[in-house]
Amino acid sequence: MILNILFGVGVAFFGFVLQTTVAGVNRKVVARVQKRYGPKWYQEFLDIFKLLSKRATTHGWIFDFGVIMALGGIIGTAMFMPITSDLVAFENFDNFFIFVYLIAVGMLGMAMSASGSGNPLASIGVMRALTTMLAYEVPFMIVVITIIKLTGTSSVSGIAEFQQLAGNNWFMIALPLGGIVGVMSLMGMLGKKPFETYIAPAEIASGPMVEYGGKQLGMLFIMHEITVFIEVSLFVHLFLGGAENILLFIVKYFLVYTALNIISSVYGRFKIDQVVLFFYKWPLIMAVTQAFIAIYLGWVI
Amino acid sequence: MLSTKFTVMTKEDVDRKWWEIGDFFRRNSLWMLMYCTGCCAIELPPAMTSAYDMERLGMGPMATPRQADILLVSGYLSLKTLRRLIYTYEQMSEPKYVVGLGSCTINGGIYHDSHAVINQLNQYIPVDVYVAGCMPNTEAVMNGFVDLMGLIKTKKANGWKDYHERNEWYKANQKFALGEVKIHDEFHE
Amino acid sequence: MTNSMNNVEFISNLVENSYKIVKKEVVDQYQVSFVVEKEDVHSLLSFLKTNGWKQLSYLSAIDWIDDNKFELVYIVFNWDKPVYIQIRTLIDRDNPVMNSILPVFPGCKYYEREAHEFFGIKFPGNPDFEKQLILENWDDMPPLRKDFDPRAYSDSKFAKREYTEDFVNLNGQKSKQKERELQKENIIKVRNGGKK
Amino acid sequence: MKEMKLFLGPQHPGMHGNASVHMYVDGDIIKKSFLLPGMLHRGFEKGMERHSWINNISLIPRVCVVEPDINEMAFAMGVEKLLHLEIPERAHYIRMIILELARLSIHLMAYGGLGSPTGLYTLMYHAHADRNTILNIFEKITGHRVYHMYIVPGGVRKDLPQGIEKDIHSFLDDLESRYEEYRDLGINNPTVLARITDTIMLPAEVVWELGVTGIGMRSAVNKAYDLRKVMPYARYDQIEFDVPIAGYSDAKTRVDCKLQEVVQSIGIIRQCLAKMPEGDVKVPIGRGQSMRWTVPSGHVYSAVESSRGEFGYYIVSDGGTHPYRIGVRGASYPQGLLGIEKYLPGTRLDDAALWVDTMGVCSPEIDR
Repeated sequence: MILNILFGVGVAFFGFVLQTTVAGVNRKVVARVQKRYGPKWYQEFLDIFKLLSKRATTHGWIFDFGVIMALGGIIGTAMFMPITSDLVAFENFDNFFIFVYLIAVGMLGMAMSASGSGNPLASIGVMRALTTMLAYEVPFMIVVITIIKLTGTSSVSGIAEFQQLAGNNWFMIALPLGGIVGVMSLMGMLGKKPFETYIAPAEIASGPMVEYGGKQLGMLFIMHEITVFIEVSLFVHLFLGGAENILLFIVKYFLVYTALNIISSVYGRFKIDQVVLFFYKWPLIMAVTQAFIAIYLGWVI
Repeated sequence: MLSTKFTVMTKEDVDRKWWEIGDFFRRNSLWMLMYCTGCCAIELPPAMTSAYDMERLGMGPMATPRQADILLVSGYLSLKTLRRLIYTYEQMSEPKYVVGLGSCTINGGIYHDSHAVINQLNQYIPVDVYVAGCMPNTEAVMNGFVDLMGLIKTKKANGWKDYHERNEWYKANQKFALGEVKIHDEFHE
Repeated sequence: MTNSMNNVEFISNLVENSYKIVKKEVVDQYQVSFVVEKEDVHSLLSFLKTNGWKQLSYLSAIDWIDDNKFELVYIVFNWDKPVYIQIRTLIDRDNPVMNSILPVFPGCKYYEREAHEFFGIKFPGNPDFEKQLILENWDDMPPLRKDFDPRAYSDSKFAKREYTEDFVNLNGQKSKQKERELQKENIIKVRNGGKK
Repeated sequence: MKEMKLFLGPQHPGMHGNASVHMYVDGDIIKKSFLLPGMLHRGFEKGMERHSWINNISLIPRVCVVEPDINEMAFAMGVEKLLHLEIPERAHYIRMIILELARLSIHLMAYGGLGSPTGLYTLMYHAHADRNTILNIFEKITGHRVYHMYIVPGGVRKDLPQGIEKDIHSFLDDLESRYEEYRDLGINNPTVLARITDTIMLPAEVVWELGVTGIGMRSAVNKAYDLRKVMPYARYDQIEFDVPIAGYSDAKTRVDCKLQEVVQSIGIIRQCLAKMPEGDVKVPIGRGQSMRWTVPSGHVYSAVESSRGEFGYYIVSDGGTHPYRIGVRGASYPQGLLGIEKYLPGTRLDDAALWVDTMGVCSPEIDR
């Protein structure tokens, strides 16, 4: 049992390191889109360790406990994440609903500590984060349930294996509408540009993270990196057929994240009501039609 | 051949070593507070964007004082802004640095005889780096930041420690110039 | 636009035959200024507004400290007949009171508030001309008056940077004028081909 | 819902400049808002009375930092009106080139500034990169990137350097070739479009009530009210250009007018470069030592069409070596200070930051 736990912590650490380097490289890619040289590739590491080296003010114990709970919850979720079909910490515990449930623990921790900070901008940011989460969860859930219905198992590595066995026929291609809904809700999950209303610096001064400085902000950055790792690798496993070996996983991971970053660098930011209206219009319709086609008519490419 | 004697590191040696490692990270990822207090702030957009790209030095604009390391006092400082500046400076998390842009922060510049502009910035908050010039060029601003990195490396950028040690002196100066540091309008009960 | 010279004539005889003008100056084809009594200002401004001068461009005061008077300036502009009209009136300096023109030009609310803050002119009729607008906790006389010295205020309140007087006294040195001329001839000689 | 008091305060990434907007917010809708000016007050008009006429040239451009040339132009025109002085023909054309280059630089900055509240940072980076080329051209002409002190009473400080036309032409052609790309990136971008249509509306009667001028007025009143057309100064009457107007003024139309003005300014600069005669560029405004130049007594108001509206200097001289009183009529005074109480209530919290860029407010102008 101890070995699995150690292995899980290793997976979480690997996720953090992988995502931070990929984010650093992406900052250079986005910089090139904006006609400039980006920072060093390991700039994200420097930022996080600089934040951890600074003293910070605290606003009461809920403010600090919330951050610890958020980071703990997210690391706990990341421990279950399968890297490749055989490289997984807890053999048959990598169920999809575990991830959905445990991510909520992390988000709740951050929301609690942000509203504990007493800054009105932070509470507005938290309200917006939860509404955006509500918005993108519904279509994403419908598509994932269709996938579970098709593959028969709800374990993430099982779904990945199903796609590999079916002649590497990824769900991204097999369920085209579902793939598009998956990309859109992934952008909502990561808070990429069109749906970045809850960290909108120009309106509510970087939303929930207004009152964080120093160590708390460093822990929140680590939590953010691991959350991105969870969400992007979930997308890779569900829609891009997982990976036989680590190298293929890293390549797929890098391609998905960079594509999202480039798309988001040429988009403005929606207002919060436009985000919800958008998600409940096109992605919902696509998800429902995809579910109907895939389950009842059985047309799967 | 001299054998290197292994000396037991005392408590403050270890702290100093950790502090130097922290300095390396603080030096390479300085975050600048997005607060244009005066007219030299017009040289910041070219510095931040593709023309001179501060992000190569690891620097970027940050929205709130809590997250920022550098407080940029860009240009002249009128009394009203000085009150808000003191609020902002005290909100920033330690170790924080102040960069004074323009000659108006050094000796009042072109507004030395004005009734609303202070003449010397480091009477009110500790300043680590001054960049002279009435509208210093963007290269001069970037050069000022590189000088600040050098100061951090050689552990001379400790204005924030100075603010703790001589707090009464600073508070007395602030009270003398501003008359009353607290802001009284219906928003600041 | 081209017939702007008679725009000025049009407006000047329009105003002259219905108001007592103390002084009229035509600056150039686009600007004319009238000095009127304090009581006529309101009616003249509303008269101009009905004739098309709908935009209040500027409102401020000038402190004539020698003859102990404040001079209030109202500049209105008409975009169809481009003529700037300055309406100026003199008011007493010791107890400066001038009725606000808020009903005529609502845009003058903050101009008057600023004039009160910098000159101390009272504008009854403007609801909040007493409130502070630009200066905060100002404890001295209104700053734009001529007898306020900002330099003294600045020296008294804000510490100046002391520069040490470390300069080298160069008086009484041997003048280097001769060497400079010698050098110049040398340069000219070398330039037109002579040997160094 | 209890009303919450919020700042779009002096320290806020959305606020370009340094003024504090106090908002009473109910949910996300702004109920009441007003501007607290004065953060950048430095006793400017008092300072101008203490400087002599020629000495003021160094102080004048520092009123508004984003566009310093219109101050120099208004001051120079005012002094020349008092002196009844005729400046050489070439100086007129050089002045027009400098003013139009300044208009291009501030329109690019405002268009790029649209990127930060709407989250489109790529637009901000591209626009500031182009603006930097203009600043480099200014550095070649006048010696300083931002404060030029180049347009002086009596003409222009010195002639254009050799070969500057090549730089200006190459910059204009480059900007014109990428104009469509700018439109697609910014105003035709679906997310930015969704953000800026039907927000911060400016009806025509508010324009007349507050005295809003410039793009705000032209996009609301649907008439070509541009000082360069209505009251042509400095040979604008010999240059063909048209003025973009629109009937309904919301954030999108104003940004659209700004972009069309960029195209017009490019045309103006090209015509000026072509029509520029040879000759000297400066006429001394007095005899003897420049610190003792005097200007005959008189009251004059000289106005210039800045990118934000009518920008005027009210100069009073009593015949001495110092101006007796100089009043600065900032173009963003009506639309900044007065306008915010009219068109912000009712919009959402996210649009408050849009107000600064589309309305073109420069806060040092409000509190001088």
